Amino acid sequence: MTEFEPKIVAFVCNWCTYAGADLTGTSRIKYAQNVKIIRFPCTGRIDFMLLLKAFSEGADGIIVSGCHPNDCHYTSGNFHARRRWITFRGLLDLMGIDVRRIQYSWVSAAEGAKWADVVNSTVTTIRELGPYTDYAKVANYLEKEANV
Amino acid sequence: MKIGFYPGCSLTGSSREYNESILAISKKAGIELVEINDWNCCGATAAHNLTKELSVSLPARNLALAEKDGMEELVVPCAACYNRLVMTQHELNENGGLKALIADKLQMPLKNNIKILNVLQFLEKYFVPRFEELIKYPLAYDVACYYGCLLVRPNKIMKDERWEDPMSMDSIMQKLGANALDWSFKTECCGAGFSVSKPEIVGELSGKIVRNAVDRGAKAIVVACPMCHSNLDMRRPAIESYLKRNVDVPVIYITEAIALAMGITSKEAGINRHFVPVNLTVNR
Amino acid sequence: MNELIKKAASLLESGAVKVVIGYGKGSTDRTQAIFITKVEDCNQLIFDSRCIQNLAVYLTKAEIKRMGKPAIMAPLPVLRSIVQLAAENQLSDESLVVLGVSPESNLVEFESLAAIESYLQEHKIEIDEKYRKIIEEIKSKPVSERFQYWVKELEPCFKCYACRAACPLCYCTRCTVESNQPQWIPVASHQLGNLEWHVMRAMHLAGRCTDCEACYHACPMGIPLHLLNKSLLQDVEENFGSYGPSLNKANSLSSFNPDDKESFIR
Amino acid sequence: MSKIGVFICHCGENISATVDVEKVAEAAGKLEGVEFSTDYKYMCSDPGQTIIKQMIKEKGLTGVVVAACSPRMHEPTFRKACAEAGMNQYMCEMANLREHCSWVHDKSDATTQKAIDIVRTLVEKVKHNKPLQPIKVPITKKALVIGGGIAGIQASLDIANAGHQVILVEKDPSIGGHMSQLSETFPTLDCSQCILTPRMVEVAQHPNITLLTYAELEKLEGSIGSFKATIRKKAKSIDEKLCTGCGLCTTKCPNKKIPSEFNAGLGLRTAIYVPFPQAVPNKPVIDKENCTYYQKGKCKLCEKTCPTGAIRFDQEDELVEIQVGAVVAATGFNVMKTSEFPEYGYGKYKDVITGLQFERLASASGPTLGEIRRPSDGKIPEKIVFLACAGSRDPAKGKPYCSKICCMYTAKHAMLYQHKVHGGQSYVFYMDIRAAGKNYDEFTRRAIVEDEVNYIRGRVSKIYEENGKLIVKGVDTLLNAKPVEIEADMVVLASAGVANPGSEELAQKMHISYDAYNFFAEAHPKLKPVETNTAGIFLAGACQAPKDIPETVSQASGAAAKVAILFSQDELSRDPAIAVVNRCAPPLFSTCVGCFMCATACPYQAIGEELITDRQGNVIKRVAKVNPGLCQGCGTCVAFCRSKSIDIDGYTNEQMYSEVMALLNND
Amino acid sequence: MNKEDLSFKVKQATNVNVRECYQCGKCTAGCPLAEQMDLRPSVIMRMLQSGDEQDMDNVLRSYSIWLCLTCETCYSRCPMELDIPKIMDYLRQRSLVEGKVNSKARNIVSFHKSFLNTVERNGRLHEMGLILEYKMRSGKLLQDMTTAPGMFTRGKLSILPEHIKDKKSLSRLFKNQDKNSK
Repeated sequence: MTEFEPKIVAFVCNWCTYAGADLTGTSRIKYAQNVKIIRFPCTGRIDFMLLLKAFSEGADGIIVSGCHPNDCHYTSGNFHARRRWITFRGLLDLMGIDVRRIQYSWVSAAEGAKWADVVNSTVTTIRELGPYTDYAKVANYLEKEANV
Repeated sequence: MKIGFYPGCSLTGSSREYNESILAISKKAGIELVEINDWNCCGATAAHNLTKELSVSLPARNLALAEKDGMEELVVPCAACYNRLVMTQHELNENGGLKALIADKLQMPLKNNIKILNVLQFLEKYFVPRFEELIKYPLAYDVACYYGCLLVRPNKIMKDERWEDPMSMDSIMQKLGANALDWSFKTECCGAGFSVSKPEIVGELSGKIVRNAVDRGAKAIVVACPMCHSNLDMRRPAIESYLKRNVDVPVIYITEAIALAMGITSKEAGINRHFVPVNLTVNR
Repeated sequence: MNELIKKAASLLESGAVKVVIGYGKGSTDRTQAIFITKVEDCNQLIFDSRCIQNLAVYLTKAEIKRMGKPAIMAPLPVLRSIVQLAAENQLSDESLVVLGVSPESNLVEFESLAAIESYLQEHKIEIDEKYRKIIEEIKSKPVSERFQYWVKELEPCFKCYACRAACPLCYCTRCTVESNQPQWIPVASHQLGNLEWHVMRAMHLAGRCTDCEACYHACPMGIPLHLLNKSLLQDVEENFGSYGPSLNKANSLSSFNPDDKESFIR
Repeated sequence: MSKIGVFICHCGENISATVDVEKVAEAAGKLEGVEFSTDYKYMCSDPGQTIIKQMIKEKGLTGVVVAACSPRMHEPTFRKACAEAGMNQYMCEMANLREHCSWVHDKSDATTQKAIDIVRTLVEKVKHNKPLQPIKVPITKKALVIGGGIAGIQASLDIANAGHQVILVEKDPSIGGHMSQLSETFPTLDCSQCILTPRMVEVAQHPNITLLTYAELEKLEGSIGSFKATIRKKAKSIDEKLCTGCGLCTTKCPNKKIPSEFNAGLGLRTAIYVPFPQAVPNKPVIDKENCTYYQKGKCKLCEKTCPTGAIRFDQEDELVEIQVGAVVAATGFNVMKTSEFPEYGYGKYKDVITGLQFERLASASGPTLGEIRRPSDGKIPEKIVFLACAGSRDPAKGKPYCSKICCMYTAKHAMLYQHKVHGGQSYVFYMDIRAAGKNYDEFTRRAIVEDEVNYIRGRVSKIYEENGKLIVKGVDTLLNAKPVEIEADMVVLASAGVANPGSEELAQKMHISYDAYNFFAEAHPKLKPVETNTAGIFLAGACQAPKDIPETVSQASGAAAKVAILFSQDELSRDPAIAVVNRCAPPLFSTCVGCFMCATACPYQAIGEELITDRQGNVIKRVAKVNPGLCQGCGTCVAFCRSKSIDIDGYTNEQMYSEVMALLNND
Repeated sequence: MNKEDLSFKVKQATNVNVRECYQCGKCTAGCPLAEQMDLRPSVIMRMLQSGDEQDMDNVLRSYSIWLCLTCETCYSRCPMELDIPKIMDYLRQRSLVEGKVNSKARNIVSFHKSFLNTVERNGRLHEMGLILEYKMRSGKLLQDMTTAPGMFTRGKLSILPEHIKDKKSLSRLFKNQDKNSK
């Protein structure tokens, strides 16, 4: 049996983390292939529903990353995001949706190395947690129905 | 009020006056210093020069014993012992593996969280706030406060925010009515452990210190470390032969200075034990 | 109560309002919302412990609006909803008359919505100890047990949307569940659909919900939806300071503080 | 039905080395809605772009995905190409196969698979792209220059001479900055003020330059082309129109013992003062902290003596708002104080001074009129020691970086000393001599060979005083680490260049990023050295990193050129990625219910209200409305909207949703 | 780092990376004993960097490592914050283990050994005993004949040593401690 390869989606802002990930590339720092990036204008734009969708579509983990506080390209998008994540995280935690599978981080355009580190450590965490079967079961309910 | 006390070997021998003076002033101030039961030598320079483990295990035993005696604060007048104990505490907190090994060898539990006070911290905490009531006779002399290496270094661990030009002793002396001089050798090394094995080096290093103090017009050098004291006081011949001149400036422990200011006699404070006679008097 | 009835009657008489929204006798021993347009019907108004429905829900309904300016019977939960609705630009001082009902079921009159807000300062939302305990218990379960607990709890939901219909703050003319570009939430009432629907609803109410429990009382399957809202209420209070509907204080989720504390962002 | 073309770039070897590009192209070809896919060595090259254009025409493509480098690199290139082929440029997206894939992974199937996933994701996005038109923003052709040192002066003059209005803001009472404090300049030893003063005067007289001294930036809003800056004009307590600059007041002021900033604390000034004789403007200000009247409520001697009655004690700070199209930050630097060196006496030795203070001693306009005399007793030092790398390249002091200018000015200082004090002995303790620059190494050699400055390679461990001498304990590492003790009369620390106090706050006000040492960060270390990562804000001089005068001046001119280029257009076309509130058929008109939570969340106050009325003009509905001029496209409102009534072009709900779907469904 | 390098072993034992040293010499400049040293601190750091066997050997045979008083001046002023005293401790211990103690350092070492032995015997330092044993080991019978009497008269030297009660716990600590004494 082959080793479990986590599927991880990264929701990142265009100005800091996306640029930071670019820097990781230009500095040729290697990291795990498991993470794929979706570019948003700002963490403020990231709809919590998209995180749920990622899980229901079979993501084992999620990274949400943007500009450090005070460095937001839009001055306060990340502050709004932070409040949203604090609230959302509380709800997920209550509902038993595994918050350890969502890694939030601030990665600036200058932090190429940090991005690699965030990716790798998240991949390790998710490897340890294993595939998100709990959620998958619920999500695959659809197919089960379809098969009937 | 009871506080833990670790005299260390020198205070039972070559620097008894230090011990006597600190006990005298504490007694008069109504502070009871309780010796650690069955304490042992901290290993001093020899241990960390020859074997790493002993340099930690010897002090560790004392820390463990102190905990056993239920002490929360431990006063360590000897700067050398103080340094070893603090370094050990630091090392053990940094290095979990070592801590386990040592605890195992000691066969005693070791929380390693006791608060270790050097003599200056002890005085600042328990005496300075009460100087109003305790100090009877101002000690009106120009003095050079000499800290040596062990009270301030390594500064990353000792955390004196002014490690190259410390002030704590100076401010205590000022409060005693003395004039603490600004001079340049507060933290230079006196030759330390070479007192016996390399007296000529002690002569040179301590010589420079004494010279600068005298040139600045010091009537006394105030110390808080037995090693510094014995080098500056007992090794005076070596110093004079290096300086090629006689210097009679006395070297006193800060606790002796306080004793005098509190009206304790030179004899009670052990000041008569010095090699270089102490000619300081307080006008009663 | 008579006081209130008199007031209602006089309002209708003077034509100051066109309709009075209040509680009245329902079938069997239940109470229901009644909409009185004639002075003589005012004595149908009643108030007692069974009046748990949140009447504020009608204030945003097109049908009611068409009837003209309303007066509304408003015990605490309704008062809270009214202030929140006003904060969200759905009501104004001119748009209604509020017949407050005190916990001692006496008439309380207000000259303005602001007055209601200050009145509510003395009657703050308090989450029942018993609920705090339940929430604590749930949180103390291992994560996947918690998950199963909710999957089970939500299982019976068949998306009748009674919760939404009963909630005064669910006044959107098109709810996200109805938007199909994209289809955010599967229409079918299966485990996933139910989970996503209720997570979304809870989030949409975070920082807004006034803890009236209408959703819970409305749910035909008795799903403890109010637990989600209450827990969020606690979180909001803990993280962003004291909570309560307010006309001038920015909503805690559409505002921020540069020094908001969290422990999970690296 | 969309017809999408996918173009996979090898980027030479950069992508194809670890990603099987043919395989990616093949996989892309199979995707639903993809009309055509291919791979090519350099997509950004002319032939590469030609392929794209041809295919758009031939296959009638409705959308294009270029899988190559980061969109931050080449998105404009390819969108332009698509536009040239007659396709709406916003129907073109880039899949980042280089920075986010080939460069960060080793060659493997997984890497290729990831590349395919990325491409599929972007294909899905493009399916939901809408043709958009760029937003035109008019450019306010007026520049704000912050900082009146040589950098700010040069930038202002260049922009002004290009025919544009400039507002130059300086926090001190006079422009001139550090350069006005310098004595001679390396490597030519020409007098600093002699070359600077004419420029200062030019600034004052230039018709296109508005000079605001004793003023600071309070707030900066808006974006490239149309910033709104709020400037605080600190109260000078004089009426500049009436003041003739006669200077009588300064002679009468009773407070004469205030350390002069201009003389780096070595000279004194009065409370009402002109920083230095050549100051521009040459009119005094009252330093309230030190003014007897402001502190004690009486005095007013200056007012009594002023012949034109120009003193205004009741004057208050004034806030002025100005519209500008571009900003140049030229706020300069500072140096570590001697008090920051424990081992060199915490600044308690009067005769241990910084390089900047030495400049004042050596300067003809300085407190000693150019004679090298030591601060303590005014004696001429017979032995002087210079310490290079004082604080620089010193992680223990939190400054691991090289300050770059110290090697040169230390050589200059030693030289000046040797020229001014005949028979004097000078020593320089150094770690390396960094003299890269035109005629720089020749200069330091000259100091060593001709002026006989003793260079000793090694750091100094301690400086202490012994009978009136400063004992410098150093070492000669080239003589098998021989300890060296010098009995000096004076010691000069070439102390590290550091960011100005408050530069962190300033950066945050301007929303530009800054490094770990609070120096402002350039947009790209090599290719965008004068830009910041906030469009329309440029950098000049030592606020970005310590640098010498020629470098500062050229960077300032560079920044000025960037501003001029920006101002060469009348309007700026901005990315149309902005928010819109939806519309739909009556009776709904819009799904927006007008709760206006989006409005409270918007960082730009870009959301207002719109009243939807019927023919009779009765209000049917009150909904949110986005002001496209103000919206910057962060999308915070979108994530807030419960009814999904507000959406943002380029990052629509449908686009993001389908990206998530596509990204994960790879099996 | 080559695992054979002393620099590597130093890193392991002290967690100090000698490669960080950029030879500014500040340690030597401040060292109170630099004058007397055959290899000054910065030179030792350089030799540890070189990785050359001969350099390593010279370092372990040097007089300097024994002259170092651990006054910590170098450490507190090192711009790279390298813990040189810790390295010195390590070098001394290795020099002992490898039997490379510099001949001029013998009396220093024998003093340390005598010291530890009296501690092992009594648990505390007995200065009289120490001085006597040290004289035996070092053969410096005449040194301190001037001061010692002075110490008696001032009650600073006791003829009889103090002992601690729990000798066992102490001997446990000294058990297999290779201070390769005697």
